Amino acid sequence: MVELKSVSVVYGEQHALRRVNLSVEKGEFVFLVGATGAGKSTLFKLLYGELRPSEGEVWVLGQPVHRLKPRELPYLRRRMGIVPQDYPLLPRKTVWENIAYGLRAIGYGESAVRQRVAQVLALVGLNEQARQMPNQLSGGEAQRAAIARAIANNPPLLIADEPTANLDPDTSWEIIELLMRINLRGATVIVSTHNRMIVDRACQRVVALDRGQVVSDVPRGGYPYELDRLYASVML
Amino acid sequence: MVELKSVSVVYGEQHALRRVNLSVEKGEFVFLVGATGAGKSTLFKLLYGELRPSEGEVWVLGQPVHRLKPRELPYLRRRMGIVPQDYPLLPRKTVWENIAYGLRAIGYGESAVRQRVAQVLALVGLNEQARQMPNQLSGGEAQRAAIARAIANNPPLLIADEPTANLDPDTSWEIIELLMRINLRGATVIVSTHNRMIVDRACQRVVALDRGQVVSDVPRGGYPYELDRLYASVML
Amino acid sequence: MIDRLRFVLHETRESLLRNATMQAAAISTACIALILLGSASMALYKLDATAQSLPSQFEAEVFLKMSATRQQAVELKARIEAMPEVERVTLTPREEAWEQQKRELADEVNLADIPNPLPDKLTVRVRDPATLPAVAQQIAQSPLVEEVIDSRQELQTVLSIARLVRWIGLGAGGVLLLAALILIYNTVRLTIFSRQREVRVMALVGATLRSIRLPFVLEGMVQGIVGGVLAAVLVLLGATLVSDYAVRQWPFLRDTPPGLPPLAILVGLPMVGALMGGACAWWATQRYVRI
Amino acid sequence: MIDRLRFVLHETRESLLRNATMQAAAISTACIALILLGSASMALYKLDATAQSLPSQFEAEVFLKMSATRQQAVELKARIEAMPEVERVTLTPREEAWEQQKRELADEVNLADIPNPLPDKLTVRVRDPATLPAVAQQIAQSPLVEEVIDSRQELQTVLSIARLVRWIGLGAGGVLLLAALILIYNTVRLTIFSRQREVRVMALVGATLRSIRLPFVLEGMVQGIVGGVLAAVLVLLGATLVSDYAVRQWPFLRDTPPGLPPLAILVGLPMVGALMGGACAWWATQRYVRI
Ligand SMILES: Nc1ncnc2c1ncn2[C@@H]1O[C@H](COP(=O)(O)OP(=O)(O)OP(=O)(O)O)[C@@H](O)[C@H]1O
Ligand SMILES: Nc1ncnc2c1ncn2[C@@H]1O[C@H](COP(=O)(O)OP(=O)(O)OP(=O)(O)O)[C@@H](O)[C@H]1O
Ligand SMILES: [Mg+2]
Ligand SMILES: [Mg+2]
Repeated sequence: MVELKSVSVVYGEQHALRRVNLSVEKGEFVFLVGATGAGKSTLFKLLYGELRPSEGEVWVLGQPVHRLKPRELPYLRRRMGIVPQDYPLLPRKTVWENIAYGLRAIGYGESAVRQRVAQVLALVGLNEQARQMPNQLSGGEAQRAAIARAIANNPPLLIADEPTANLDPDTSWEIIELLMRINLRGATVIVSTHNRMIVDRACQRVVALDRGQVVSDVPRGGYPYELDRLYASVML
Repeated sequence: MVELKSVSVVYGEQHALRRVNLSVEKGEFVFLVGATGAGKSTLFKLLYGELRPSEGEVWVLGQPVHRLKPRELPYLRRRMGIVPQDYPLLPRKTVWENIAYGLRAIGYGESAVRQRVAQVLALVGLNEQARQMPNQLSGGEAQRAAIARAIANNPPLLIADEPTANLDPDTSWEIIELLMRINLRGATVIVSTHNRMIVDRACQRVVALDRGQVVSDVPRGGYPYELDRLYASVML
Repeated sequence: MIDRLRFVLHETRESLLRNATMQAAAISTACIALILLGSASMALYKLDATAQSLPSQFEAEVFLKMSATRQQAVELKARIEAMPEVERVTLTPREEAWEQQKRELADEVNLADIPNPLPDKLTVRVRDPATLPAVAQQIAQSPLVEEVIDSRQELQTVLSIARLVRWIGLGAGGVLLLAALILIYNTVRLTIFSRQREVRVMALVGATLRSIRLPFVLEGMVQGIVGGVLAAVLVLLGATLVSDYAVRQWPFLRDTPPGLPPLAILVGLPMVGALMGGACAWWATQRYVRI
Repeated sequence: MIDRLRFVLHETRESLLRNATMQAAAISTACIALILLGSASMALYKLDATAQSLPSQFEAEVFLKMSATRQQAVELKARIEAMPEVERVTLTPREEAWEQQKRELADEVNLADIPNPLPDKLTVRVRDPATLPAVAQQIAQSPLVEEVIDSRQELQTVLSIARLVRWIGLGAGGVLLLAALILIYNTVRLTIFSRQREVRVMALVGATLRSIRLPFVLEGMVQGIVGGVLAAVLVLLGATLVSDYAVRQWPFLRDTPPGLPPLAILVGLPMVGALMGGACAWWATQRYVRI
C-alpha cells in the first residue's frame, strides 16, 4: 500500500529524512509520532507527491510517486484523503463548497455531491458551520472541515498530519474514532500526532521518527513497555 | 490589566460570547480552556482589537479597546505580545526578519534589534532556523517563531492562543515554562490551551469557557477537585 | 463529460461572482486596453480611407494638337474610354475653355479681341491612381496628342503620404495590440498569483491541471468580453460625439469616406477581448499553476 | 525619526527585491501606460506646433489706388510697419507685378502690348494671425487703399483646424492620462490585495497605519520611476526612428517646427510615473489596508 525504500530528503545541507524505510500494508492504522521538526510532515508530503525524495523510492497504492509525472499525480491523489498540517481550505468558498469542490473535481454528479457532503459534515459535526467561510471558523472547526473533505470520497488511503492539534481531548478522540471506523471499513490510515493519550488509547501500530530517522516501530497490540520505550526515545 | 465587562459577541444570529465578565490583574498567569468553538479565539481578538464586542466593555492596559480608534490601536498592541492561533508570519521574510520587523516597527535601533532577535531565537530554540522562510518551517517551528516575535519586546501583557497546539509534550512544556518565566519577570500572561496535562502541571489560574460563557474560574493554587470539576464542565 | 463541463462552468461563475476587486481590476484593464485599440483602429481606418480617397481626384489632362478635328477628338475619347483602367473621360471643347479663361482673367486683362489660342482637352480619370502614369504614357503615343499632363509629382507625394499614414497606422496598431496583451497578461497574472494557495488546495484534492486552468481561462475570456463590450460602447459614443462636433465645425469633413462600421467595433472588440483574455490566462496559468 | 525612515526605506527595498513577479507586472504596466502617454504627448505637441505655425504664412494683401504715388506708398508702408501687431510689410511695385504676370501668362496670351493695369501692392504679415482681420480693417480706412484682401476665409479654416488639433490632443491626452492612472491603480491594487495577510501580521505587531502604507507608496513611486525611465527611452528611440524614416521619405517634413525636447520626456515621464505610482498606492492602501 505504502512503501518507502531508503528515502532521504535534503533541504540545503539539512537532512529532513535520512534513509527511511517504512512499509504500511493495506488496512493498517499507523500513528506517526516524533518531536517537532522530526520530519513527519516531510514524510507525508512525499506520499502525496508535493515533494520528491532526494534519494530512494516512494511507492503508494502501487504507484512510484518519486517518478510520477505531474499530470499523473491528480489520479493518485484522488485515491488518497489528505489532511495537511496547515489544514488549507479554499478561502473564498464556504465549508460546504470546499468539500463539494473536491468531489466535483473528481467527477461526482450533483446529487451525489449533495448527499455525500451532508454525510461527512454530520460525521465531523459541522452541520451548523456548513455555510461559514474558512475565516469564520474556529481553529478546531477548520481542522474538522479539512478532515471532512479528505474522507468525502471514501479514499482507500487516508493521510492526516496532526488532525487533532487544535482540538480539545473529547473532539480529538472523536476524530480518531472516526478515522478508526473508516479504517475498519477497509481504508489504510496514517496519522501523525503529538498526543500520547490518544496513541495509548487507540492501541494501533506506532512509528516513531527522530531527527529524520525511524527509531522505533511498535506493531498493533504491542506490549505497553514497548510503547513506553518508544515514548522515551522520542520524548513524547 | 484586562477587564471584560458583560461582553457579548454575535456573529449573525450565533452568540460566540455571551455576557462574559473577566478580570485579570497585573502579574497573573491565566489559562483559558474550553472545547473547540467555545469562543477562546474570539475573546482574544477582542483584547487586541481585531474584533469589537457587540455589547459590553473591553479594558486592556487601561485602554477602552471597545472604543479605541484604529489609529490608537497600534500603540496598545505594542505593549502586548500576540500569538494568534494561525501563527501568521510574514511569508516573504525569514524567521529572523519576521522578529526584527516587529521590533523595527516599534522603533528599535538596528543594534538593539540584532541583539534582541538573537536572544529570543535562542529562548525558543530556533537558532538554526533563523534564515528559513515560514514555508520552510515545520508546524512546531512556525509556532515557536510566532511566540518569539510576541515576546521580543518584553511586553507587559502576553496573549497566546493555543501556542502548544502543534508541539510535542516536551517542547510544549518548555514553551509554557518560558511563558511562566516571562510572567515571573512581571508580565501578565493569558494562554489558551486544550492540553490538560499542562494545565495540571502549571498550577495557575484557569478560566473555562463553554459555548461563549465563563462556566468556571479556578484561582491559582486551587484545590485539585476544583480543577476536576472544571475539566468535567468543559469536557477537557 | 457533462459533469466535467458543469464543474468548470460552475467554478468559473463562482470566481467571477466572488472576487469583486479582482474582477473590477481585470475588466477595467481589459476595457482600457480595448478602448485604446478600438479608437486607434477607428481613427487609423478613417485616416487611411481618407488618404486612399484623395488620389481619386487626380486626373490626366490630355491636350490635343491644334490640328485635330472635333470628330477625331470624339473618336479618341471613345478609344480612351475603352481602356480597362479608365473610369471616365470628359471632353472640354476649345471654345468652352477659352470662354472660361477669358472670364477668369477679365479683371486683369481684356482678352476679347485675341483669337482663341487653346486646343481641345480631354480629362481622363482612372480607377486606380497607381495606373495613371502608364495610362498617360499610352495616350501620349497617339499622333493626335500634343501633350499629357498627369501631375505625376503631386500624385507621388499624395500616394506616399497615404502609404505613410498606413504604415504609421499599422505600426501604432501593432504596438497597441502588444501593449494591450501585456496589460491584460499582467492583470491575469497577478490575480492568479494571488490565488496560489487556492491552486495548491485544488491540486491536493486531485483536481487535474486542466480542471484548475480551464476556469481561469474561461474567466479571462469573460473578463475580455465584458471589457470589450464596455470598450465598444465607449468608443462608439466617443466617436459619435467627436465626429458630430467636428462635422458641425468643419462641414468639409462631411465629404470624407465613412469610417469603420459600428458593428465591426461592437463585434470585434469583445472578440479580441475574449481572445486576449483567454490567451493571457492560458499563458499565465502555464507559468504559475503547478501541481 | 531616522530609525523610522530607515525602517520604511528598508521595508520598501525588501519588497522591491523579493516579489519579482509583482514587480515585473507593476513596472511593465507603468511603462506601457507612460509610453502611451509619452508618445501621445510628443505626437500631439508636434501636430499642435505644426498647426500653430501654418497661419504665420497668412498675410494681408493691400492694393493701393492707381492714383497713389510711389512716395505715398512708401509712407503708408512705414505707417503700417509702425503698428504694434505688424511684423513685416513688403512693397511690390506695380511694374514688378506686371512683369511677373506677363511671364506667367506668356504661354497663353501675349500681353506685351497692353498697358500695365496693376496697382502697387503691400504685403502685410502680422505677429499673431488672430489679429489679422482687425489690422486689415484698420488699413482699409486709409484713403490711399483701394482694397485689402486678408484671406479671412482660409485663415478661419486653418485657425479652426489648429484649434481642432489642440482640442483633440488635449482630449486624447486627458483620456490617456486617466487610462494610465486606472491601469496603474489596478496593478497596485492587485499587488496590495494579494498581500493582505501580510498587512494583518504587520498590524498585529503594532505597526502604525502609516508605517504599513509608506513602503507601499514608496514602492509605487519606484515602480513608476523605473517604468517611466524605460518608457522615456523607448519613446525617444521610437520617435527618432520614425522621424528619421519620415524625413528621409518626405523631405518637406524637415520644415515643420521642432517637437517636444527629449529632456522633457526623459525627465517628465519618470516624474509622472512617480507621481502616479505614489498616488495610486496611496489610494489603494487607503481602501485595502485596515488595522
Ligand atoms: N522547504 C524547506 N526548506 C528547508 N528546511 C525545511 C523545509 N521544510 C522543512 N524543513 C525543515 O525540515 C525539518 C522537518 O520538518 P517537518 O515539517 O517534516 O517536521 P515535522 O515533523 O512535521 O514537525 P512538526 O511536528 O513541528 O510539524 C524541520 O527542521 C524544518 O525546519
Ligand atoms: N467571523 C465569524 N463569522 C461567523 N461565525 C464565526 C466567526 N468567527 C467565529 N465564529 C464562530 O464562533 C464560534 C467561536 O469561535 P472561536 O474561534 O472563538 O472558537 P475557539 O474557542 O477559539 O475554538 P478553537 O479551540 O477550535 O480554536 C465558532 O463556532 C465559530 O464558528
Ligand atoms: Mg509537521
Ligand atoms: Mg481558537
